[in-house]
Amino acid sequence: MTLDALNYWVSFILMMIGFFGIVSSGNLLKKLICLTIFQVSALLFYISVGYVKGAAAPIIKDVIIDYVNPLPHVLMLTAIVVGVASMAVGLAITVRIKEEYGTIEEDEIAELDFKKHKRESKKK
Amino acid sequence: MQEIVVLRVVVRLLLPFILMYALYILFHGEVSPGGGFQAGVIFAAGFIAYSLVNDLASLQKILPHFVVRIINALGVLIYAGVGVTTMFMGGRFLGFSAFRVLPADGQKLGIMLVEVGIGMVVFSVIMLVFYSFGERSGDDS
Amino acid sequence: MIFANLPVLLVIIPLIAAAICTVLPWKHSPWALATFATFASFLCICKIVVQIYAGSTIIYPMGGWLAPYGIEYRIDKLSAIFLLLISGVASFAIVYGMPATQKEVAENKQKFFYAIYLLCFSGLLGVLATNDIFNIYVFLEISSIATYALVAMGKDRRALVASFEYLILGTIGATFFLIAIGLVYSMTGSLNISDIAIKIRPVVNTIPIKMACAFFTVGLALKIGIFPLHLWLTNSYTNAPTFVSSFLSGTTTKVGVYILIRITYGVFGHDFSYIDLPLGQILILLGSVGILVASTAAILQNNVKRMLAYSSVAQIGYIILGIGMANVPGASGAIIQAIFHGVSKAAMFMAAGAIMLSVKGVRLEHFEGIGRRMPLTITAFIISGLSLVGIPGTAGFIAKWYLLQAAIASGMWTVFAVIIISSLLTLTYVWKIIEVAFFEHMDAGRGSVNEAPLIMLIPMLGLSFITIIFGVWPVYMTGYVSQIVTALFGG
Amino acid sequence: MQFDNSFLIQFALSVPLLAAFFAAIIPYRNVRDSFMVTTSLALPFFVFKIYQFMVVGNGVLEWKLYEIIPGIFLHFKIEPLGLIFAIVLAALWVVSLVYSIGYMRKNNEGNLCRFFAFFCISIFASLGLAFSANLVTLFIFYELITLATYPLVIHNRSAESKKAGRLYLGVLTATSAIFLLPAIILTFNAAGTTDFTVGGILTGKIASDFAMFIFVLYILGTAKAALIPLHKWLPAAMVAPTPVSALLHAVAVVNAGIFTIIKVTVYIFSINNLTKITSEFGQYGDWLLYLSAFTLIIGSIIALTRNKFKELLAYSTISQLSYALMALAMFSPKGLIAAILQMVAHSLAKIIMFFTQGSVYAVSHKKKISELSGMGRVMPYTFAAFSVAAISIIGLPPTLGFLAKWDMLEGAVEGEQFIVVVVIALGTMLNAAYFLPIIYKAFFEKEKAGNGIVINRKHGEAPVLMIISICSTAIMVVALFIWPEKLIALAGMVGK
Repeated sequence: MTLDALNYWVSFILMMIGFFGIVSSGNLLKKLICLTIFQVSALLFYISVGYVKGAAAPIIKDVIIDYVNPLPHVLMLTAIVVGVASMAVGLAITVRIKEEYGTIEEDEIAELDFKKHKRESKKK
Repeated sequence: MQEIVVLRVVVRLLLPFILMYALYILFHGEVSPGGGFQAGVIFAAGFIAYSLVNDLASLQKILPHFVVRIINALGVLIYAGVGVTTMFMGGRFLGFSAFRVLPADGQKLGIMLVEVGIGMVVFSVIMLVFYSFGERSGDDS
Repeated sequence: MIFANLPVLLVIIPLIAAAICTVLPWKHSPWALATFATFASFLCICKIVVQIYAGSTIIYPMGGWLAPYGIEYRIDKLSAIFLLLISGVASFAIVYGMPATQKEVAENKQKFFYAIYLLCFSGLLGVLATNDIFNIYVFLEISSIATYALVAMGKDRRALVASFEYLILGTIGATFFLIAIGLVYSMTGSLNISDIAIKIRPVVNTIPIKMACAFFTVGLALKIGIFPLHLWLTNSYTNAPTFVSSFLSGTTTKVGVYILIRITYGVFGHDFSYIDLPLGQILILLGSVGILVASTAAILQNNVKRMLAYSSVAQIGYIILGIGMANVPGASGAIIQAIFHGVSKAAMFMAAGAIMLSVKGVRLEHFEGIGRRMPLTITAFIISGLSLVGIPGTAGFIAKWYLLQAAIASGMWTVFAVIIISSLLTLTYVWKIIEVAFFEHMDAGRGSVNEAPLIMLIPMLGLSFITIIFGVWPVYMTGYVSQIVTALFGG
Repeated sequence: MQFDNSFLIQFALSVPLLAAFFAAIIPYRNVRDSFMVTTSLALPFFVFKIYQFMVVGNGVLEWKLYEIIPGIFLHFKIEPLGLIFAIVLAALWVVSLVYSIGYMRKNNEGNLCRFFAFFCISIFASLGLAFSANLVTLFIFYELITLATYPLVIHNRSAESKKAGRLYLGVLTATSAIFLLPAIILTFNAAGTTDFTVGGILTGKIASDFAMFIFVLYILGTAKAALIPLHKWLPAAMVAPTPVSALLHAVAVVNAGIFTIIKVTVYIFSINNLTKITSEFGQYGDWLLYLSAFTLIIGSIIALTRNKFKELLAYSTISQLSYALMALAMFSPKGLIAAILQMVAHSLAKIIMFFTQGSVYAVSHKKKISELSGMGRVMPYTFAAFSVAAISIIGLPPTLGFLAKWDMLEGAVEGEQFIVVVVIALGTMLNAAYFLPIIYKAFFEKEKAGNGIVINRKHGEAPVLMIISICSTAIMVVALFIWPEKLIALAGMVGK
């Protein structure tokens, strides 16, 4: 293992951090933040794939030099948009949950749901 | 709300430049870094800055909610419409070469129109997000 | 001239309509526009299917840029049949959805509701039409994000939690998918599926490709709702608005199945994915366990919508079994099962929704005596239910027949037994509803319960009759599917 | 141009459907009943035509519809065994329809449209089963019979009937899904076809232990034949109105079971092949023989202990069906003929017995054997017919049952299966032991007052419609003893 692969290691470590956060945190907002970290690791991964050592940014100049592969950047631009969109929906849902339940802690929500469920089945 | 004169003045001063810069990024996007996405966000940032120093109501007087929504729809329509137009001009969907005799010119024009559409969509979406959160009566927090 | 552009029209018609939908001021106009757009797409697809049935694959380079540099739309027999499924179910569902949505979604939100639906629809069609793997990711996310929003519009507040859950898991799945694309791209330098399929051959046995295969499968498993990852599915189908659950049950998971087939068979090759890698064994194991567990869970449910959701998980298990066995009858069975599970489950959710609207509840006791008050609705429910069971004369039987053939061909007697036993379990929960509907008397306190309006009846009866028609005359379908499968197995 | 006679099959199949259609749409009782009966009369006519065409004219009748599964067609073809089943169906359908009309009127039952519609659909399904040319067609109609008779079983919708219906449906569909369908699929895979072919399609295709396995699956899958571990549905289904019980136990359902087993034995495995296969397993190869003998004895013994008339008949049915299976399990040509004759004889006799029970219930609401004292003098025609049926079931001349038992014994002696001889003797004694007391009670015992039994002889004989159907069936039983040649000839053609 050399430092060449450092980017990939970092991206996978980030990914695991995000993943761990999603699973372990009970707060919906924290979950979303970790989800973003998780997604961003994929961005880093792509950029590393497209990177060429010592090459310039892919903008046309008069002097021809090595460019890094622009395609992953373009792809990631789209991926960022997708990420932002899902983040927006996630935040909106979180706001609505806060309004309906009065909390965004997962265990409290589960408890409220359970109570409601019990009430419903008792009514029957 | 406390009046902060410095902020008001600075924002008022900066606002035209912010909008101008957004337009620059939009129309210069095909030869330098930039494009519809960035332009839209910067354009929206200008308006948001305005509402931060004044208040939401005064912004909505200039830019009502439904106008933003129409801009949003219009943006998508421009984007898709350009594609469809090329279709009617005998090309493929988004085949801008059909616009002009020289394919390169056609591409230039097509990309520009599409970028305008994207800019409008991004701008309006950001504004919509801002509005719909701002309009909620925040009784908690 | 315009006919040459059909592959892209079918995607952008709903997209444009979605934009217009958000600004329409009149009461029913968003629904009318959504219906129009759905049907327009459906007609485009019908035209395409007619072309494809004659034997040609339709290739459409976006903007005139040829593959592998440009994005290419490519519709072959496999994608055509799924396109037909999605747009068909959507056409039926959108007609059905009007009265239901009228009652379940607030008046001022309806135009957004339909706009989001159209986005979702357009995304699903895009996944099927495109031949660019990154494009698949984007369309998949468009449809998924729209789906989260749709689910969150459910009346009950539990819909919000379900939607959030779905969002988290769906996004994780999508990110896995994204990483897999990155790995494949780094090894082959291409994003065009047909191109990758060729360029991947020399490097297929490298670690990144194996990793990519794993990431693809896990990501798609989350999107499809394969057994241990099915939690979001049951919750969101249960709590989503009626129209949404009937639309989703027929479409989203099926698109995931399509991608799984396309990638594991079409790109990696079935011998690599299922023989060199232990993917087949894993899928078969998950499928079998999933079928048994989810069917049992469905029997234990008291909420009919939740029962149907669990039944979906079980039925997806069959599809996975068929894919995992990786032989000709298995793949045919999986495709037929995917199509007709979509059709019949949509009809069942529609019927359950119609009953829910008139009885104001969807628990088992609300179904008491429904057989007399809403005979046509319950007929649609039963016919589709019997198709799930696999009674001869319904399309479900054909799927089971192929799956059993596949189990024999690969000598998997456990799978054989699982399929047989689970059809009995399926019968049990379908029967539970039939019994309650016909042989219990309705509470006098229920008030007047009438048959669903015609606009809801026609779609669900239509869908359920489709399962019968293709169960009684399956030859065209089986012939078509066998062509698909031969192509997949490189015949 | 060659004249295509497949229209005979189409007409025959459409008759019960037409009757069902009339039953479902006509709301007026008299009009509906007359339409149904008139329509039903067409079925014997068409079946007779088919008989003429096939046996006298030596023609082949088949009707191939279309591919239901790749490689398998929905296909009807008439062969002697199916023809015999169809003849029984045609004759008994008319009779039982007339009887049911009388019964339902007498008892003022409701929901008649649905009742008669499903009644006719059951007949349609059985007819389809009789004519089916391959296993998949047979399977479809086998399931259709179950589904179509289910609403009949739960006709009166009490909690008890619902429970019985669940058992009925559960046992029949579960066994057919778990055993029969896999057996069919395995057969298809091994032989590449599911067409019924003379000489057997599995002959020489698979190893004998695998063949045995498939055979076991077939037997277990056909729960309609009511072998003992799978017999529970039959007594449970007794909650249905009597015409339904008659239909289930004499005409459609149990016969469908026996028919399926015979058909599979003859046309999938072939008798000779099965003899070879079973001989390889030594004495374990005869498991079907032992199982049916066991069912025969146990069924009879249980019947002896029952006081409810219908339950007695149900267990008697279980044991009678085992006669046919035991005869078949000898795997000899003689045994085959005996099995077919037993199927016919039992149908005719058992339907009379159910009719008797129904008539008694209709006029006096008596359900128990112990209450029958003196009824024979009140209802002389009914009980005369019952006596004929009892004699046939016990196996004495001058009835068809005697011929069946005779052939069975002959076959047993030829094949040196002495256990069969012993079992038949024992079974005959048991049959006599539970039927003769009924006849004795009905004709010679004085009705006892007290003990909750009210003497009421005013009800008199059953309505004339019911008497006509009972007596005509009884005449058939005797007539077939006197002129059995055609039937035996037809049975002899099976598998040749």
